[in-house]
Amino acid sequence: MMAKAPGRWRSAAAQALVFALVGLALLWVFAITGAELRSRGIETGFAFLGEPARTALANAPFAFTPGEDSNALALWAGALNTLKISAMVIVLASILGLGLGLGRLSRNRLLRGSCLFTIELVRNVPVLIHISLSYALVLSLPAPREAQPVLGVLVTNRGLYLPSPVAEAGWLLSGLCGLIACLALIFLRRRGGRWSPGSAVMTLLTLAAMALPWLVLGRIPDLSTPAVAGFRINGGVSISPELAAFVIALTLYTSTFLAEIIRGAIQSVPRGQWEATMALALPGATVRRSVIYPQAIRVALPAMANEYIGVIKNSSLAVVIGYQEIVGIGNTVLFDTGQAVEVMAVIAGFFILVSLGFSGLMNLVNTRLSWGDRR
Amino acid sequence: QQASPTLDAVRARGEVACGVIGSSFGFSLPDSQGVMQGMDADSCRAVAAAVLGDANAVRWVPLVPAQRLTALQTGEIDVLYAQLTWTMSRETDSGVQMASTNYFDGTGFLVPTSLGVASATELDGANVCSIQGPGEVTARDYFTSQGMSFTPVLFAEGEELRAAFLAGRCDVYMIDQSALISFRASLGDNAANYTVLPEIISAEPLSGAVRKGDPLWFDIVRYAHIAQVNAENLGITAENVDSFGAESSPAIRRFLGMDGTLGQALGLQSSWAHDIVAQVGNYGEMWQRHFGRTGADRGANRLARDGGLQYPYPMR
Amino acid sequence: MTRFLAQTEAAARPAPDRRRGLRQILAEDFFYAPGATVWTLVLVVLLGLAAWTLFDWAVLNAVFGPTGTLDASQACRAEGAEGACWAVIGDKVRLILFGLYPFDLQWRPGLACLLMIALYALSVQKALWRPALGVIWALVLAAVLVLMRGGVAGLAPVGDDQWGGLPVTLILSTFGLGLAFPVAIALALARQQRRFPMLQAASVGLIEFARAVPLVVVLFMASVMMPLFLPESWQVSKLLRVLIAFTLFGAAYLAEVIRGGLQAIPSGQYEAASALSLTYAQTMRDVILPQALRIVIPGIVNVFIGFFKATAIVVVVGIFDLMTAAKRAVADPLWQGFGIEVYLFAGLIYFVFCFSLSRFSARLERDLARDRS
Amino acid sequence: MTQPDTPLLSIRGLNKWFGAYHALRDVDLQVARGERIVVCGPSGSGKSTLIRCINRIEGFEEGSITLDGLGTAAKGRAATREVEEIRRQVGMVFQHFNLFPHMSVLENCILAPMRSLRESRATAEGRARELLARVRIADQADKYPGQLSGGQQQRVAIARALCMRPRLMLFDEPTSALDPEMVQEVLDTMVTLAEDGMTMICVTHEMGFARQVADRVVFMDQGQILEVAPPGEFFDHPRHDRSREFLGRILAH
Amino acid sequence: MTQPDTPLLSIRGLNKWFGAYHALRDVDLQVARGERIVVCGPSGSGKSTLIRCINRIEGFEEGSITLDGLGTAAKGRAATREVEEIRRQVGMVFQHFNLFPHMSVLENCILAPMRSLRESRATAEGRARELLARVRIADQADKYPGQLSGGQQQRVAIARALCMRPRLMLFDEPTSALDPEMVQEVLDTMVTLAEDGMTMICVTHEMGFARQVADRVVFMDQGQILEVAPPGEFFDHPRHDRSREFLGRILAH
Ligand SMILES: Nc1ncnc2c1ncn2[C@@H]1O[C@H](COP(=O)(O)OP(=O)(O)OP(=O)(O)O)[C@@H](O)[C@H]1O
Ligand SMILES: Nc1ncnc2c1ncn2[C@@H]1O[C@H](COP(=O)(O)OP(=O)(O)OP(=O)(O)O)[C@@H](O)[C@H]1O
Ligand SMILES: [Mg+2]
Ligand SMILES: [Mg+2]
Repeated sequence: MMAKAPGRWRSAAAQALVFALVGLALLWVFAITGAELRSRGIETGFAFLGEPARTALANAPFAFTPGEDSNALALWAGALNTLKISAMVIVLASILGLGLGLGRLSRNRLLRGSCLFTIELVRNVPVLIHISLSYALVLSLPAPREAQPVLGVLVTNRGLYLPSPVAEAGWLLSGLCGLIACLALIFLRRRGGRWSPGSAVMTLLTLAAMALPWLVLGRIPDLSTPAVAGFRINGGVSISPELAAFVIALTLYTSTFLAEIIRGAIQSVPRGQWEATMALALPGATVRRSVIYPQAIRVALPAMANEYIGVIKNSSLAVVIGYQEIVGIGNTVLFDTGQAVEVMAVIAGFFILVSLGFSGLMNLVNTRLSWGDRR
Repeated sequence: QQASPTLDAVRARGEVACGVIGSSFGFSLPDSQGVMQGMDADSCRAVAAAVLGDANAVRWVPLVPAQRLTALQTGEIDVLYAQLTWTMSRETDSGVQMASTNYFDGTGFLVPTSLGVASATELDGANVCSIQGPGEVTARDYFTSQGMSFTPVLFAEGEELRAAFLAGRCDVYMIDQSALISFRASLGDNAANYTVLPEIISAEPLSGAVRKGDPLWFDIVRYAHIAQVNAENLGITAENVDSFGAESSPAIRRFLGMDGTLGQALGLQSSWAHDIVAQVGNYGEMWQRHFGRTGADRGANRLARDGGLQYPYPMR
Repeated sequence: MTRFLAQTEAAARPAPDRRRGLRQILAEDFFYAPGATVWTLVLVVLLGLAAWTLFDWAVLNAVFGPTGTLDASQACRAEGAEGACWAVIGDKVRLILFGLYPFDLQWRPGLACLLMIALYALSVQKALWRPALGVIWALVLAAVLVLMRGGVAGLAPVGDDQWGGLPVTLILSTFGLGLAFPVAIALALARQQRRFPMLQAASVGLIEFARAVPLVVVLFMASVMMPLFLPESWQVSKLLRVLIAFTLFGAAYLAEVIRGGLQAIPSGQYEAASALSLTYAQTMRDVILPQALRIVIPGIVNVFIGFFKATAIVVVVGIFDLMTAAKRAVADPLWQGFGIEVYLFAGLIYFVFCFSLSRFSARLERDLARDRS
Repeated sequence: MTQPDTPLLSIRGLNKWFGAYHALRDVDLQVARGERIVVCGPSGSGKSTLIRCINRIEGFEEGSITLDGLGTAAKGRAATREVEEIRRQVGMVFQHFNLFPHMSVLENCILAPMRSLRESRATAEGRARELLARVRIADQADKYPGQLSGGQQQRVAIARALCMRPRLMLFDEPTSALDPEMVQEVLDTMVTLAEDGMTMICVTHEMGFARQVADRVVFMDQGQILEVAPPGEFFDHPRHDRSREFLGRILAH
Repeated sequence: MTQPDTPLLSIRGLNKWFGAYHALRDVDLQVARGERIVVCGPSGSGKSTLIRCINRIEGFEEGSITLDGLGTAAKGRAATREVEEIRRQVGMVFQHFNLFPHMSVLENCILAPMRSLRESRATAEGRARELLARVRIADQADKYPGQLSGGQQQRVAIARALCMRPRLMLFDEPTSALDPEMVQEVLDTMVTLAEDGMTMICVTHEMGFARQVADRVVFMDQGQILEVAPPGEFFDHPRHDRSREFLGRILAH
C-alpha cells in the first residue's frame, strides 16, 4: 500500500529482539535491586518461596496447613482463588451485561430507561464503593441462628449454604447418564443441523437421563443439608459472604461496561441485515440468534476481552473485604518475610501470564469467529 | 563528634520524614482538619522538636503496612513510627533497628456478650475477624497451642472489619488492645453488649525504628522518647516546662539543658529536651491526649514507678 | 389499465399529525405486549420500592447534625436513629475533599478545583473551540499549580505529598490524560506502521505490559525500587511518579482504542492522500487522525472515566485521595460505623464528574454526526 | 383465495412521509398474476420506497397495499399476522444484497425456509441447491458471501428470495453496482425467472431488460407515478414531459 | 526536460504480481502529451491495477514507468523523491471518490496544494473555487462530502485532483456507481477537460464517452494489453477475438 511491507520474519525478529532486551533490562534492574538491598542488610532472593508459610488461609481452595506448606503453595492458593473469582465474575457479568445491553434496546421505554439508569449509576462510581456497599448488604442478612433454611438452602451473613450431594454411587451414575445424554444430543443435533444449545427438548432429555438411576434405585438421593452446630455450620457446601459480596459487586460493575459494548455491537449490525430478515419473514428468535448476535459478537469480542482482563486485575480489590486472592495472600507472605520486591514480582508475573494467556485465547476465539470475508 | 548522614540530611531538608500508618486511631490518623494525630505522630513530632526545634517540621509519609520496612530501608523516610512490633527477625534480617517502644500493646479478643463466652479457651471453631498482618500469625500460634481450630476472616480495611463483626459475621474480633478499646468506646451505649476477654495472647511492643548503620541518629530517636518518659517522671509538663529555674533539681536542670552536655552528645542544641516537652508534652500527656477520651486503662504504658513498663532510663 | 398518464402533479402535502396521546404512548411504549406489561409492572413496583427505601433512609430518618443535648455523633448513634448519618460528612467534609492539605490554606485547593471545573465547563462549549482556548488551558493549569504549590506571590509553599482529595483527582486526570493523549497517538501509530519493526515491537511491548499488570503493583514496585536507584536529590516526587505511571498506562489503553479507529479508516483514504502527494505526517495529521479519533470517541471516554476513578491508586504512595480520606474519616471512633455515608458522598463526587463526561461525549458524538452528513 | 382474475397486488392511494418529506404521493398500481413490471425514474423519486412499502419494510401513513386480499387489518395482533404472511409470500432482492455474511451461501438460502416455513432441512437444502444451480452458482454453495464476486452475490440473493417460493418478487436496482459482463449474467437469470411466469416488480435502469421482459413500465418522479405503459410505447413514444426528458438523458450516451 | 515529442508517459515491460497472482503481464504503453486514452476490459483484467501503478499507489516487480523521465531511480532517497514528484504531477480520481469526509469540499481541494505545493491559502482557495466553478459546483464549496450526491462528489474529486495542476489525469471508472442522469454530468465535465487538452487516461465502460473523446482505446484482459486502436476502429472492427466477444456482450443490452 504505502510502504512496502517488510517480511513477516523481520518484524517477528525485531519483536523478539525487543522483548529480549526488555527482559535483560528487567533482570538487570532486579539484580541491582538485590545487590542494593543486600548492601543494606536486607535478605533478598526467592528462597522464601520454599520456606513454610506461617499464615493461615481464610479461603484456601485446598487443604492448607500453615507451618508446613510453603509460601509458594500459599501464593498458588491465592492464584487459584483469583482465577476462581475472575471466572465467576466473567460468566455472571456476561449474562447480566447481555441482559442490560438488550434491555437498553428494548421497545419498553421503562425497561430501556431503567437499564440506562442502572448502567450510568453503576459505572460512574468507583468499584471499591460497590464492593463496600455490597458487603454491607450481605452482612445485613440474618445470622445463622436466625436464618430459616428454605429447601435446604441457608442464606446467612456467614455465607450461603447449599445442600451438597453425599458421595454415593447413585450421584456418579446420574452424572454419567447426564453427560452421555448431553454428548449424544449434541452429536445428533450437529449431524442434523445447526447446533443450538438450550433447546428445551435437549434439557428435558438430559434431566430425564439424570433421573434414571434414582428411578431404578427407587428412592430420593441423599443430600447433606447444612445445619448450625456450635460455632460452625456443618454439612453442605458454602459460599463465604466475602466471596458473594465481591462477586456481586464486581459482576454488577463489569456488566454495565459489557452492556454498553454489547449494545453498541448490536447497533453496529447494518440496517440492511434487519431488513433482510424482515423480507425473509424470519421469526424474532431466529433473527436474533442466527443473524444478529453472531455478527454482533464479532464486533464486541475484542472490547469484551479488554473488560475480562480488567476483571482479572480488579479481582485484587477483594482484599478490601478480606477475600484472600493472590494480592491478599501476597501481602500476608510479605508481612511474614518482609520481601516486598520479590513478592510483588511474583504477583506481577502472575498477572502478566494470565492476561497474556487470556488475550491469546481471545484472539483464538476471534479468528474462529471470523468468517471467509477476507479475500 | 560522630557524623550522622541522616541528621545532616534532616537538617538540610528542614524536615523529618516520618513514616506512619496514617489510618489508625490513637497512633496516626488525620483529624477533621487534616492534621496527623496520635501517639506515633507525636513521637515523630518529638524527634522533629529535638532535632530542628520545631515539632511541626515533619513530613508525613503514610505507608501501608507492607511498605513500612522498605520505605525505611530505601531511605525514603528518616524514622518509622508505624505500629511496628519489635521482633527479632526484623532487627536481624531487615536492616532496621528498633529505637524505642512508645506503646506496649497486645492482641486481645472482643466477643458479643450474648455468646456467653468468658475465656478465649472456649473459642474452638470460631470465626475470627482480624486485620491483615502479623496478627494472623499470632492467632494461629495461639489457637494451635490451645489445640483449637478456627476460621480466619481477614480484612485490609478496618471499617469493613468492624462492620463485619458488628453484623455477626464473626464470633470474635481479634485485634490489638489499643484498637479494641477505641472500638468499644465508639459503640456508645452498645458497648455493654460486647465483652473483652481477659486473655492477651501476644506482646506487641510497638516501636520506632531507624536504619541500621547510623548510630547517632539511632540515639536521637531513642532519647527523644526517653526524654518524654523522663519528663513525666520528673513532673515536667508542657505547661510548667518554662517555670523551672536555677532552684530546680540538678536532674531537671540537666534535662532542660541548663547544665551539662546532654544535647552536645547527641549533636543537638542544649534545649532539645525542653523543646520536646514544650511542643509535644511528656509521655503521660501524650497518652492522655490520644487515649484518654476512650476511657481506657493505661495498663502497661504506665511509668515503671506505677507498675508499668515505661522506664525513665537515667539521662546523665 | 395498461396505459396510464398522470394528468396533474401531486403537490407535496404536510404529513398527517403523528403526535400521540398519553393513552397511545402507554399502549405503544409500555404495554404493547403481555411480556412488556409484566416488565412494566414489575419495574414500577421495584423502582417505587427502591426509591421509597432510599428516601426513607437518606432523608426522612437521617441525622444531619446535633439534636437537642446530643452532639452529632451521639445523635447518630441514639436509639431509633435508623437513617443515614450525614453529620459525619459535615464534620469530615474538608478532610475528604482536601486530604492533608494545611487546614487554613484550604481555600487554595478549593479555588484550584473551581478553576478546573470552570475550565471543563468552558471547554465543552463547542462555540469556544478555537486556539485561544488552548491559551486559557495553559493559564488555568499554571494557576492551579501555583495555587497548590505556593512558594510564589507570598503563598506559603505546600509540598505535593500534602495534597489530597479532589484536587489531586482532578490534577491527575487532567494532566495525566492530557499527556497520555499525544503519547497514545504516537503509540498507536507506531504499532500500526510496518516500516520500523523495532518501534512497532516496542510499542506492542509497552501496550501489552500495561494491559497485563495492575497499575497498583507497578506503582508499589516503583515506590520501593526507585529510591534504591536514584540518589535522594534526584528522586521524583511521589505525585509526579504517579503522574508518569498514570500517563503511560493511560496512553497504552488509549492507544489500543485509537488503533481501533485507525483500522476503521478505509484504505482509500490513505490512497487518496498519497495520490495527492501528502507526506506521512500530513496524511496522519490532516486526513487519518481526525477521522479515526472521531470514530472512537466512546472508547476514549470510557478510558477517561476509568482513569478518573483510578486516580484513587495514589493511596499506594501515601497520598490521600477522596476514597482514602473517606475511609480515614470513619477510622475515628467518633464516626466508626458510618462508612456507607462517606462512601456514598465520595461516590457522588465521582459520579458527578464521570456522568458529565459520559453525557458530554454522547452529545459530542451526536453533534459530529450531524455535522458531516 | 380470491378469483384468479383479480390483481395479485393492489396499491391504492398510497402516501408516505419521511418526517415532513412527502416521499410517495397518491400511488395507485395494480399488478396482475404473472405480470412483470419495471419501475424507473430519476434518483430520489421514491422507487425503492415504493417496493419497500410493498413488503412492509417501510410503513406508510395513508392508503392500502393488499396482496391477494392480505393486508387490510388495521392494527394489533391480526395486522402483525398479516404482515408476516405477506412477507412470506413476497421475495425481495436488495440493491446491496444484504446477504448474511457469517453464513455460507447454502445456509443463507435455507435459513428462512426452515425457520419461517418450517420445512425440513433436507427439503430446504434440496430446493436451495436446485435454485442455486438455476442461477448457475451451484458450485459456490459452501462459500461465504465475502468470497464471491458482486454478480455471484447478487445471484445468491435472488436464490435466497426464491427459496421462500414467493408469489411476487421485488428487485431493487439489481445491477447498478455491477460491471457490464455481470450485469448481463444477472439479467439473464431474471429473464429465466420471468419466462417461468413469476410475478415481479423490478426497479432498474437497464432499458434493454425492460424492453425484453417487462409487461409494463412504470415511470416515477417526486414520489408520484407519472406514466405507466408497455415498454415499446414507453420508450418510443413517452407521453409525459418528464419521461421524455428522462429518456432523452439516459439514451443520449 | 526532455523534448516535447517524446511521450509524456512511458510504460515498458511492466509486470506485477499480487502474491502469486500475475496481475499485469508485459504491459507496454506510451502516452503522448495531450493524448486521451480510454482503457477498457472485463472485470479483473487489471485496469485499476495499471493506473494505480502509474502513480505508484501500487508497487510493481518488473519493468519501468517513467513520467517525463521521472521514475528511473532504483531505490532509496532518490526514488522516494521521484515518487513524490510523480504524484505531484499526476492527478487521480478514484472509483469511490475517496473524498475526505471530515473536510468541507473547499478544504478537500486546498489541502494538497497548501501542504504539498506549499501554496498560500489565498492562492489555493482562488484556484479551487475556479475549478469548482468549472465543474459547476461552486455553490457547494462549504458542504461536506456526505451532504452531496454521488455525481457532485465525483466532480469534487475531479476538482481536487485538478487543483494540483497535474500534467496527467487518471480516472478509474468514474461513473460506474452513478445513476444514468449523473453519469451524463460527470462525462460532460470530463469532455470539457479533454477539450482543454489535458492528458488523461480513463478506465471506463462508457463507450459513448470513448467514441467522443478518446484518441486511443486500450483493451485489456487477464493483465495483458490485447488491443490498442483509435475508437472508431476499435468499436467497429475489433481485431482481437476477446475484444470482439467483450464488445458483443456490452453492446447487446
Ligand atoms: N429513511 C429516510 N429518511 C428520510 N428521507 C428518506 C429516507 N429514505 C429515503 N428518503 C428520501 O425519500 C426519497 C425517495 O427515496 P428512494 O430511496 O425511494 O429513492 P429512489 O427512487 O430509490 O432513488 P435511487 O434511484 O437513488 O435509489 C429521497 O428523496 C430520499 O432522500
Ligand atoms: N490487493 C490485491 N491482492 C490480491 N489480488 C488483487 C489485489 N488487487 C487486485 N487483485 C486482483 O488483480 C486482478 C486485477 O484487479 P483490478 O482491480 O486491476 O481489476 P480491474 O480491471 O480494475 O477490474 P474492475 O473492472 O472489476 O475494477 C483481479 O483479479 C483482482 O482479483
Ligand atoms: Mg433506490
Ligand atoms: Mg477496477
